[in-house]
Amino acid sequence: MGQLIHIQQQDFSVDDAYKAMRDAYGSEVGGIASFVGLVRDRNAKAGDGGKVQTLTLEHYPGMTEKSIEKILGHAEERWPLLGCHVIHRVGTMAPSEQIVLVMVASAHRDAAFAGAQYIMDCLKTEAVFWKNEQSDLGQGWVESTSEDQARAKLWD
Amino acid sequence: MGQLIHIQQQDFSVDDAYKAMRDAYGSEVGGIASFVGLVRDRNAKAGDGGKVQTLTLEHYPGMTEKSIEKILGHAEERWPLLGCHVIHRVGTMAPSEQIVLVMVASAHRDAAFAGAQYIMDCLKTEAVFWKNEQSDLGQGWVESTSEDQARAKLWD
Amino acid sequence: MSQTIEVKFFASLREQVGVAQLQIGVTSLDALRDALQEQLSEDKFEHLLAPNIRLAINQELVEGNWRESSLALANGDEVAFLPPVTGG
Amino acid sequence: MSQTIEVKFFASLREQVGVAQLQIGVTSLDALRDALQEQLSEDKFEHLLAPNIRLAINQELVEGNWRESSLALANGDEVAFLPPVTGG
Repeated sequence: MGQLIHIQQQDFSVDDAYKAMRDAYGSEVGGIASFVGLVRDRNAKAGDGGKVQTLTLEHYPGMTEKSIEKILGHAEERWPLLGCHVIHRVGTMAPSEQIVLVMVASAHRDAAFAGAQYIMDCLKTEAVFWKNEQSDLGQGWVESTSEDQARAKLWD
Repeated sequence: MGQLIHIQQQDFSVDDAYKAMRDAYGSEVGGIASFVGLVRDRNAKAGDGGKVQTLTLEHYPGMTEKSIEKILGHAEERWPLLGCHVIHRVGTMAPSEQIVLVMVASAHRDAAFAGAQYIMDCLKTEAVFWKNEQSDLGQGWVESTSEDQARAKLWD
Repeated sequence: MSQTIEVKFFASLREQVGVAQLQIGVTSLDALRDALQEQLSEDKFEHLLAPNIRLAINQELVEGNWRESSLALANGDEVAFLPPVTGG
Repeated sequence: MSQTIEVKFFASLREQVGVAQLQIGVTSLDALRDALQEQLSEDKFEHLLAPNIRLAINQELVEGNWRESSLALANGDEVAFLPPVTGG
Protein backbone atom coordinates (compact mmCIF):
# COMPACT_ATOMS: atom_id res chain seq x y z
CA MET A 1 0.00 0.00 0.00
CA GLY A 2 1.14 3.53 -0.69
CA GLN A 3 1.20 5.64 2.44
CA LEU A 4 1.44 9.41 2.57
CA ILE A 5 1.64 11.22 5.90
CA HIS A 6 1.85 14.98 6.15
CA ILE A 7 2.04 16.95 9.38
CA GLN A 8 1.93 20.62 8.54
CA GLN A 9 0.99 24.08 9.74
CA GLN A 10 -0.56 25.24 6.49
CA ASP A 11 -4.01 24.39 5.20
CA PHE A 12 -4.39 21.60 2.64
CA SER A 13 -6.32 20.93 -0.56
CA VAL A 14 -8.63 17.92 -0.41
CA ASP A 15 -8.90 18.13 -4.18
CA ASP A 16 -5.14 17.82 -4.71
CA ALA A 17 -5.07 14.75 -2.48
CA TYR A 18 -8.03 13.25 -4.32
CA LYS A 19 -6.53 13.85 -7.76
CA ALA A 20 -3.20 12.37 -6.70
CA MET A 21 -4.98 9.29 -5.35
CA ARG A 22 -6.88 8.77 -8.60
CA ASP A 23 -3.74 9.28 -10.67
CA ALA A 24 -1.71 6.88 -8.55
CA TYR A 25 -4.04 3.89 -8.69
CA GLY A 26 -6.12 4.40 -11.85
CA SER A 27 -8.67 1.80 -12.83
CA GLU A 28 -7.77 -0.60 -9.99
CA VAL A 29 -9.63 1.72 -7.63
CA GLY A 30 -13.27 0.89 -6.96
CA GLY A 31 -13.76 3.57 -4.35
CA ILE A 32 -12.15 6.39 -2.45
CA ALA A 33 -13.42 7.16 1.05
CA SER A 34 -12.46 10.42 2.69
CA PHE A 35 -13.01 12.20 5.94
CA VAL A 36 -12.19 15.81 6.70
CA GLY A 37 -12.29 17.03 10.28
CA LEU A 38 -13.10 20.71 10.70
CA VAL A 39 -12.88 23.11 13.64
CA ARG A 40 -16.31 23.53 15.21
CA ASP A 41 -17.18 26.69 17.08
CA ARG A 42 -18.82 24.71 19.85
CA ASN A 43 -16.65 24.02 22.86
CA ALA A 44 -15.54 20.41 23.30
CA LYS A 45 -16.52 20.55 26.97
CA ALA A 46 -20.24 20.00 26.68
CA GLY A 47 -22.36 22.32 28.72
CA ASP A 48 -19.96 25.13 29.41
CA GLY A 49 -21.42 27.10 26.55
CA GLY A 50 -18.12 28.55 25.44
CA LYS A 51 -17.69 29.53 21.81
CA VAL A 52 -14.37 28.42 20.35
CA GLN A 53 -12.21 31.25 19.05
CA THR A 54 -9.19 29.20 18.05
CA LEU A 55 -7.84 25.69 18.40
CA THR A 56 -4.14 24.91 18.74
CA LEU A 57 -2.68 21.51 17.91
CA GLU A 58 0.63 20.49 19.45
CA HIS A 59 2.61 17.46 18.34
CA TYR A 60 5.87 15.61 19.03
CA PRO A 61 7.87 15.92 15.80
CA GLY A 62 9.11 12.50 14.76
CA MET A 63 7.04 10.47 17.19
CA THR A 64 3.77 11.79 15.78
CA GLU A 65 4.69 10.62 12.27
CA LYS A 66 5.71 7.22 13.66
CA SER A 67 2.43 6.87 15.52
CA ILE A 68 0.49 7.50 12.30
CA GLU A 69 2.68 5.07 10.34
CA LYS A 70 1.75 2.39 12.84
CA ILE A 71 -1.96 3.15 12.46
CA LEU A 72 -1.72 2.92 8.67
CA GLY A 73 0.26 -0.30 8.97
CA HIS A 74 -2.48 -1.83 11.09
CA ALA A 75 -5.15 -0.66 8.64
CA GLU A 76 -3.19 -2.24 5.81
CA GLU A 77 -3.05 -5.57 7.66
CA ARG A 78 -6.81 -5.61 8.14
CA TRP A 79 -8.14 -4.47 4.75
CA PRO A 80 -6.96 -4.63 1.13
CA LEU A 81 -6.08 -0.95 0.71
CA LEU A 82 -4.40 0.53 -2.34
CA GLY A 83 -3.44 3.91 -0.98
CA CYS A 84 -3.76 5.92 2.16
CA HIS A 85 -3.18 9.61 2.75
CA VAL A 86 -3.27 11.39 6.09
CA ILE A 87 -2.78 15.13 6.42
CA HIS A 88 -2.90 16.52 9.94
CA ARG A 89 -2.40 20.15 10.72
CA VAL A 90 -0.64 21.56 13.78
CA GLY A 91 -0.56 25.10 15.11
CA THR A 92 -3.48 27.46 15.54
CA MET A 93 -6.73 27.25 13.56
CA ALA A 94 -10.04 29.14 13.53
CA PRO A 95 -13.56 27.64 13.41
CA SER A 96 -14.49 26.07 10.06
CA GLU A 97 -10.83 25.51 9.13
CA GLN A 98 -9.72 22.04 8.08
CA ILE A 99 -7.77 20.08 10.74
CA VAL A 100 -7.32 16.60 9.32
CA LEU A 101 -7.82 14.60 6.15
CA VAL A 102 -7.97 10.82 5.89
CA MET A 103 -8.31 9.45 2.36
CA VAL A 104 -8.28 5.75 1.49
CA ALA A 105 -8.46 4.09 -1.93
CA SER A 106 -9.37 0.44 -2.38
CA ALA A 107 -10.73 -1.90 -5.02
CA HIS A 108 -13.66 -2.49 -2.64
CA ARG A 109 -15.95 0.11 -1.09
CA ASP A 110 -16.22 -1.71 2.25
CA ALA A 111 -12.47 -1.75 2.69
CA ALA A 112 -12.19 1.94 1.78
CA PHE A 113 -14.89 2.91 4.28
CA ALA A 114 -13.65 0.67 7.08
CA GLY A 115 -10.03 1.70 6.53
CA ALA A 116 -10.85 5.41 6.64
CA GLN A 117 -13.00 5.07 9.74
CA TYR A 118 -10.46 2.90 11.52
CA ILE A 119 -7.65 5.35 10.78
CA MET A 120 -9.76 8.29 11.92
CA ASP A 121 -10.71 6.52 15.17
CA CYS A 122 -7.07 5.70 15.86
CA LEU A 123 -5.94 9.25 15.08
CA LYS A 124 -8.12 10.29 18.01
CA THR A 125 -6.65 7.84 20.48
CA GLU A 126 -3.17 6.82 19.30
CA ALA A 127 -1.72 9.59 17.17
CA VAL A 128 0.48 11.90 19.19
CA PHE A 129 -1.35 15.25 19.12
CA TRP A 130 -2.77 17.49 21.79
CA LYS A 131 -5.57 20.00 21.35
CA ASN A 132 -5.81 23.26 23.22
CA GLU A 133 -9.01 25.22 22.86
CA GLN A 134 -9.18 28.98 23.19
CA SER A 135 -12.80 29.95 23.82
CA ASP A 136 -14.47 33.07 25.15
CA LEU A 137 -14.37 31.35 28.54
CA GLY A 138 -10.58 30.99 28.51
CA GLN A 139 -8.15 28.40 27.25
CA GLY A 140 -7.70 24.75 28.12
CA TRP A 141 -6.43 21.38 27.00
CA VAL A 142 -9.08 19.21 25.44
CA GLU A 143 -9.54 15.98 27.38
CA SER A 144 -9.76 12.68 25.56
CA THR A 145 -13.36 11.47 25.59
CA SER A 146 -14.55 8.09 26.78
CA GLU A 147 -16.58 8.01 23.56
CA ASP A 148 -13.40 8.17 21.48
CA GLN A 149 -11.78 5.49 23.63
CA ALA A 150 -14.85 3.28 23.20
CA ARG A 151 -14.89 3.76 19.42
CA ALA A 152 -11.24 2.79 19.11
CA LYS A 153 -11.86 -0.33 21.24
CA LEU A 154 -14.52 -1.48 18.75
CA TRP A 155 -11.71 -2.38 16.36
CA ASP A 156 -9.85 -4.64 18.82
CA MET B 1 -31.10 18.37 6.80
CA GLY B 2 -30.21 19.78 3.42
CA GLN B 3 -30.48 17.18 0.68
CA LEU B 4 -29.05 17.46 -2.80
CA ILE B 5 -29.62 14.73 -5.36
CA HIS B 6 -28.23 14.89 -8.86
CA ILE B 7 -28.69 12.25 -11.54
CA GLN B 8 -26.68 13.24 -14.56
CA GLN B 9 -24.83 12.02 -17.62
CA GLN B 10 -21.85 14.34 -17.25
CA ASP B 11 -18.92 13.90 -14.89
CA PHE B 12 -18.91 15.79 -11.59
CA SER B 13 -16.46 17.72 -9.45
CA VAL B 14 -15.95 16.33 -5.95
CA ASP B 15 -14.25 19.59 -5.07
CA ASP B 16 -17.26 21.72 -6.03
CA ALA B 17 -19.51 19.51 -3.90
CA TYR B 18 -17.07 19.73 -0.99
CA LYS B 19 -16.77 23.51 -1.17
CA ALA B 20 -20.55 23.91 -1.36
CA MET B 21 -20.96 21.68 1.71
CA ARG B 22 -18.43 23.70 3.70
CA ASP B 23 -20.01 26.97 2.64
CA ALA B 24 -23.52 25.79 3.48
CA TYR B 25 -22.88 24.66 7.05
CA GLY B 26 -19.80 26.60 8.17
CA SER B 27 -18.50 26.15 11.69
CA GLU B 28 -21.34 23.82 12.77
CA VAL B 29 -19.65 21.06 10.77
CA GLY B 30 -17.29 18.77 12.67
CA GLY B 31 -16.64 16.45 9.78
CA ILE B 32 -17.43 15.69 6.16
CA ALA B 33 -17.32 12.06 5.05
CA SER B 34 -17.27 11.28 1.35
CA PHE B 35 -17.21 8.27 -0.88
CA VAL B 36 -16.57 8.24 -4.61
CA GLY B 37 -17.25 5.09 -6.60
CA LEU B 38 -15.11 4.65 -9.69
CA VAL B 39 -15.32 2.31 -12.67
CA ARG B 40 -12.91 -0.57 -12.20
CA ASP B 41 -11.48 -2.37 -15.21
CA ARG B 42 -12.03 -5.74 -13.57
CA ASN B 43 -15.21 -7.52 -14.51
CA ALA B 44 -17.87 -7.73 -11.81
CA LYS B 45 -18.36 -11.42 -12.51
CA ALA B 46 -15.45 -12.85 -10.57
CA GLY B 47 -13.44 -15.44 -12.37
CA ASP B 48 -14.40 -14.76 -15.94
CA GLY B 49 -11.27 -12.67 -16.42
CA GLY B 50 -12.94 -10.13 -18.67
CA LYS B 51 -11.54 -6.63 -18.77
CA VAL B 52 -14.20 -3.93 -18.63
CA GLN B 53 -14.23 -1.58 -21.62
CA THR B 54 -17.25 0.48 -20.63
CA LEU B 55 -20.04 0.49 -18.07
CA THR B 56 -23.55 1.77 -18.82
CA LEU B 57 -25.93 2.90 -16.10
CA GLU B 58 -29.66 2.91 -16.79
CA HIS B 59 -32.23 4.54 -14.52
CA TYR B 60 -35.94 5.24 -14.22
CA PRO B 61 -36.27 9.03 -14.40
CA GLY B 62 -38.41 10.25 -11.52
CA MET B 63 -38.49 7.01 -9.58
CA THR B 64 -34.71 6.91 -9.20
CA GLU B 65 -34.71 10.35 -7.59
CA LYS B 66 -37.55 9.31 -5.28
CA SER B 67 -35.71 6.15 -4.25
CA ILE B 68 -32.66 8.22 -3.27
CA GLU B 69 -34.81 10.75 -1.40
CA LYS B 70 -36.15 7.88 0.69
CA ILE B 71 -32.65 6.65 1.46
CA LEU B 72 -31.56 10.12 2.57
CA GLY B 73 -34.70 10.47 4.65
CA HIS B 74 -33.92 7.24 6.47
CA ALA B 75 -30.33 8.34 7.02
CA GLU B 76 -31.58 11.61 8.47
CA GLU B 77 -33.86 9.77 10.91
CA ARG B 78 -30.97 7.66 12.18
CA TRP B 79 -28.16 10.19 12.54
CA PRO B 80 -27.86 13.92 13.19
CA LEU B 81 -26.80 14.98 9.69
CA LEU B 82 -26.40 18.57 8.55
CA GLY B 83 -26.18 18.05 4.82
CA CYS B 84 -26.19 15.25 2.32
CA HIS B 85 -25.24 15.28 -1.34
CA VAL B 86 -25.60 12.38 -3.77
CA ILE B 87 -24.47 12.61 -7.37
CA HIS B 88 -25.04 9.52 -9.49
CA ARG B 89 -24.13 9.35 -13.13
CA VAL B 90 -26.08 7.48 -15.81
CA GLY B 91 -25.06 6.62 -19.35
CA THR B 92 -21.79 5.12 -20.52
CA MET B 93 -18.49 5.43 -18.62
CA ALA B 94 -14.96 4.15 -19.08
CA PRO B 95 -12.69 2.57 -16.43
CA SER B 96 -11.38 5.02 -13.81
CA GLU B 97 -14.27 7.42 -14.42
CA GLN B 98 -16.35 8.58 -11.45
CA ILE B 99 -19.78 6.93 -11.09
CA VAL B 100 -21.15 8.11 -7.79
CA LEU B 101 -20.48 10.58 -4.99
CA VAL B 102 -21.92 10.45 -1.49
CA MET B 103 -20.98 13.34 0.78
CA VAL B 104 -22.30 13.84 4.30
CA ALA B 105 -21.66 16.67 6.75
CA SER B 106 -22.35 16.40 10.46
CA ALA B 107 -21.31 17.96 13.72
CA HIS B 108 -20.04 14.51 14.70
CA ARG B 109 -17.60 12.31 12.83
CA ASP B 110 -19.39 9.05 13.69
CA ALA B 111 -22.65 10.32 12.22
CA ALA B 112 -20.91 11.55 9.07
CA PHE B 113 -19.18 8.20 8.54
CA ALA B 114 -22.21 6.08 9.36
CA GLY B 115 -24.51 8.24 7.26
CA ALA B 116 -22.24 8.08 4.21
CA GLN B 117 -21.77 4.33 4.49
CA TYR B 118 -25.47 3.69 5.04
CA ILE B 119 -26.41 5.80 2.02
CA MET B 120 -23.81 4.08 -0.13
CA ASP B 121 -24.99 0.61 0.96
CA CYS B 122 -28.59 1.54 0.17
CA LEU B 123 -27.66 3.02 -3.20
CA LYS B 124 -26.48 -0.48 -4.09
CA THR B 125 -29.68 -2.23 -3.09
CA GLU B 126 -32.55 0.30 -3.14
CA ALA B 127 -31.72 3.06 -5.58
CA VAL B 128 -33.22 2.42 -9.00
CA PHE B 129 -30.22 1.92 -11.29
CA TRP B 130 -29.05 -0.94 -13.46
CA LYS B 131 -25.49 -1.57 -14.58
CA ASN B 132 -24.56 -3.10 -17.89
CA GLU B 133 -20.93 -4.04 -18.38
CA GLN B 134 -19.24 -4.11 -21.77
CA SER B 135 -16.09 -6.22 -21.49
CA ASP B 136 -13.83 -7.90 -24.00
CA LEU B 137 -15.92 -11.02 -23.36
CA GLY B 138 -19.16 -9.33 -24.43
CA GLN B 139 -21.86 -7.34 -22.67
CA GLY B 140 -24.14 -8.20 -19.79
CA TRP B 141 -26.26 -6.90 -16.96
CA VAL B 142 -24.46 -6.85 -13.63
CA GLU B 143 -26.21 -9.03 -11.09
CA SER B 144 -26.82 -7.75 -7.59
CA THR B 145 -24.41 -9.46 -5.21
CA SER B 146 -25.37 -11.32 -2.05
CA GLU B 147 -22.56 -9.35 -0.41
CA ASP B 148 -24.33 -6.08 -1.18
CA GLN B 149 -27.63 -7.49 0.08
CA ALA B 150 -25.94 -8.64 3.27
CA ARG B 151 -24.31 -5.26 3.85
CA ALA B 152 -27.62 -3.44 3.45
CA LYS B 153 -29.26 -5.87 5.92
CA LEU B 154 -26.69 -4.89 8.56
CA TRP B 155 -28.53 -1.59 8.96
CA ASP B 156 -31.93 -3.15 9.66
CA MET C 1 -64.98 2.65 -20.57
CA SER C 2 -61.63 3.04 -22.28
CA GLN C 3 -58.33 3.81 -20.57
CA THR C 4 -54.63 3.44 -21.23
CA ILE C 5 -51.95 2.08 -18.89
CA GLU C 6 -48.29 2.85 -19.63
CA VAL C 7 -46.25 -0.30 -19.11
CA LYS C 8 -42.47 0.06 -18.83
CA PHE C 9 -39.69 -2.52 -18.90
CA PHE C 10 -36.20 -1.72 -17.67
CA ALA C 11 -32.67 -3.03 -18.15
CA SER C 12 -32.55 -6.81 -18.72
CA LEU C 13 -36.36 -6.98 -18.94
CA ARG C 14 -36.40 -4.27 -21.59
CA GLU C 15 -33.97 -6.37 -23.63
CA GLN C 16 -35.81 -9.63 -22.99
CA VAL C 17 -39.24 -8.23 -23.82
CA GLY C 18 -37.80 -6.31 -26.73
CA VAL C 19 -39.54 -3.00 -26.07
CA ALA C 20 -39.16 -0.29 -23.44
CA GLN C 21 -42.82 0.66 -23.27
CA LEU C 22 -46.31 -0.57 -24.15
CA GLN C 23 -49.73 1.05 -23.91
CA ILE C 24 -52.39 -1.39 -22.75
CA GLY C 25 -56.09 -0.74 -22.10
CA VAL C 26 -56.88 -2.49 -18.84
CA THR C 27 -58.36 -1.50 -15.49
CA SER C 28 -56.63 -3.83 -13.06
CA LEU C 29 -53.37 -5.60 -12.40
CA ASP C 30 -54.77 -9.08 -13.08
CA ALA C 31 -56.18 -7.86 -16.39
CA LEU C 32 -52.76 -6.39 -17.19
CA ARG C 33 -51.09 -9.75 -16.52
CA ASP C 34 -53.61 -11.49 -18.78
CA ALA C 35 -53.08 -8.92 -21.54
CA LEU C 36 -49.30 -9.26 -21.34
CA GLN C 37 -49.51 -13.05 -21.37
CA GLU C 38 -51.57 -12.81 -24.56
CA GLN C 39 -49.32 -10.25 -26.20
CA LEU C 40 -45.92 -11.72 -25.32
CA SER C 41 -44.35 -15.07 -26.10
CA GLU C 42 -44.30 -17.52 -23.19
CA ASP C 43 -40.60 -17.10 -22.35
CA LYS C 44 -40.86 -13.31 -22.38
CA PHE C 45 -43.85 -13.44 -20.07
CA GLU C 46 -41.97 -15.84 -17.77
CA HIS C 47 -39.16 -13.30 -17.40
CA LEU C 48 -41.65 -10.72 -16.14
CA LEU C 49 -42.95 -13.08 -13.46
CA ALA C 50 -39.53 -14.18 -12.19
CA PRO C 51 -39.34 -14.09 -8.37
CA ASN C 52 -36.77 -11.26 -8.23
CA ILE C 53 -38.80 -8.85 -10.41
CA ARG C 54 -40.46 -5.96 -8.59
CA LEU C 55 -43.38 -3.91 -9.79
CA ALA C 56 -43.87 -0.17 -9.43
CA ILE C 57 -47.13 1.66 -10.01
CA ASN C 58 -46.68 5.38 -10.59
CA GLN C 59 -43.09 5.02 -9.42
CA GLU C 60 -44.01 3.47 -6.07
CA LEU C 61 -43.04 -0.14 -5.38
CA VAL C 62 -46.03 -2.48 -4.95
CA GLU C 63 -45.85 -4.15 -1.54
CA GLY C 64 -46.65 -7.86 -1.26
CA ASN C 65 -46.98 -10.25 -4.16
CA TRP C 66 -48.08 -8.25 -7.19
CA ARG C 67 -48.29 -11.52 -9.17
CA GLU C 68 -51.49 -12.35 -7.30
CA SER C 69 -52.85 -8.82 -6.97
CA SER C 70 -55.97 -7.56 -8.70
CA LEU C 71 -55.30 -3.93 -7.77
CA ALA C 72 -57.37 -1.45 -9.80
CA LEU C 73 -55.52 0.73 -12.30
CA ALA C 74 -56.60 4.23 -13.34
CA ASN C 75 -56.27 5.86 -16.71
CA GLY C 76 -52.71 7.03 -17.31
CA ASP C 77 -51.21 4.87 -14.54
CA GLU C 78 -47.59 3.92 -15.12
CA VAL C 79 -46.72 0.30 -14.36
CA ALA C 80 -43.03 -0.61 -14.41
CA PHE C 81 -41.33 -4.00 -14.27
CA LEU C 82 -38.01 -3.68 -12.43
CA PRO C 83 -35.21 -6.25 -12.36
CA PRO C 84 -32.96 -6.24 -9.24
CA VAL C 85 -31.19 -2.90 -8.96
CA THR C 86 -27.40 -2.61 -9.17
CA GLY C 87 -26.46 1.03 -8.69
CA GLY C 88 -23.83 2.77 -6.60
CA MET D 1 30.75 8.26 33.82
CA SER D 2 28.86 11.30 32.59
CA GLN D 3 25.90 11.32 30.24
CA THR D 4 22.95 13.52 29.37
CA ILE D 5 19.31 12.50 29.00
CA GLU D 6 16.92 14.83 27.14
CA VAL D 7 13.65 15.02 29.07
CA LYS D 8 10.62 16.46 27.28
CA PHE D 9 7.22 17.56 28.54
CA PHE D 10 4.26 18.04 26.22
CA ALA D 11 0.97 19.93 26.21
CA SER D 12 -0.61 20.20 29.69
CA LEU D 13 2.52 18.70 31.32
CA ARG D 14 4.73 21.28 29.61
CA GLU D 15 2.54 24.00 31.10
CA GLN D 16 2.37 22.37 34.52
CA VAL D 17 6.09 21.70 34.77
CA GLY D 18 6.84 25.11 33.26
CA VAL D 19 9.50 23.98 30.79
CA ALA D 20 9.44 22.00 27.54
CA GLN D 21 12.78 20.33 28.02
CA LEU D 22 15.40 19.49 30.63
CA GLN D 23 18.85 17.89 30.39
CA ILE D 24 19.51 15.49 33.25
CA GLY D 25 22.61 13.34 33.86
CA VAL D 26 21.27 9.93 34.89
CA THR D 27 21.73 6.37 33.67
CA SER D 28 18.36 4.77 34.48
CA LEU D 29 14.66 5.50 34.69
CA ASP D 30 14.51 5.23 38.48
CA ALA D 31 17.41 7.65 38.77
CA LEU D 32 15.56 9.98 36.41
CA ARG D 33 12.46 9.85 38.60
CA ASP D 34 14.57 10.65 41.68
CA ALA D 35 16.27 13.54 39.90
CA LEU D 36 12.96 15.00 38.75
CA GLN D 37 11.47 14.64 42.23
CA GLU D 38 14.40 16.60 43.61
CA GLN D 39 14.31 19.25 40.90
CA LEU D 40 10.55 19.85 40.72
CA SER D 41 8.06 20.99 43.33
CA GLU D 42 5.88 18.20 44.75
CA ASP D 43 2.73 19.11 42.81
CA LYS D 44 4.64 19.31 39.51
CA PHE D 45 6.19 15.93 40.13
CA GLU D 46 2.76 14.51 41.01
CA HIS D 47 1.45 15.61 37.59
CA LEU D 48 4.19 13.58 35.90
CA LEU D 49 3.22 10.43 37.78
CA ALA D 50 -0.53 10.71 37.16
CA PRO D 51 -2.05 7.39 36.02
CA ASN D 52 -2.91 8.61 32.51
CA ILE D 53 0.60 9.86 31.70
CA ARG D 54 2.57 7.72 29.26
CA LEU D 55 6.31 7.68 28.82
CA ALA D 56 8.23 7.43 25.56
CA ILE D 57 11.92 6.66 25.28
CA ASN D 58 13.43 7.67 21.95
CA GLN D 59 9.90 8.16 20.64
CA GLU D 60 8.75 4.64 21.51
CA LEU D 61 6.12 4.17 24.20
CA VAL D 62 7.36 2.29 27.26
CA GLU D 63 5.23 -0.82 27.83
CA GLY D 64 4.13 -1.69 31.34
CA ASN D 65 4.38 0.55 34.36
CA TRP D 66 7.26 2.93 33.76
CA ARG D 67 6.69 4.36 37.26
CA GLU D 68 8.28 1.23 38.70
CA SER D 69 10.84 0.60 35.97
CA SER D 70 14.59 0.89 36.44
CA LEU D 71 15.33 0.64 32.73
CA ALA D 72 18.86 1.71 31.80
CA LEU D 73 19.22 4.94 29.82
CA ALA D 74 22.03 5.66 27.37
CA ASN D 75 23.74 8.95 26.65
CA GLY D 76 21.54 11.14 24.45
CA ASP D 77 18.35 9.16 25.10
CA GLU D 78 15.19 11.19 24.76
CA VAL D 79 12.58 10.62 27.47
CA ALA D 80 9.16 12.21 26.92
CA PHE D 81 6.22 12.57 29.29
CA LEU D 82 2.98 12.42 27.29
CA PRO D 83 -0.48 13.37 28.53
CA PRO D 84 -3.46 11.59 26.89
CA VAL D 85 -3.53 12.38 23.18
CA THR D 86 -6.42 14.25 21.59
CA GLY D 87 -5.78 14.51 17.87
CA GLY D 88 -7.90 13.93 14.84
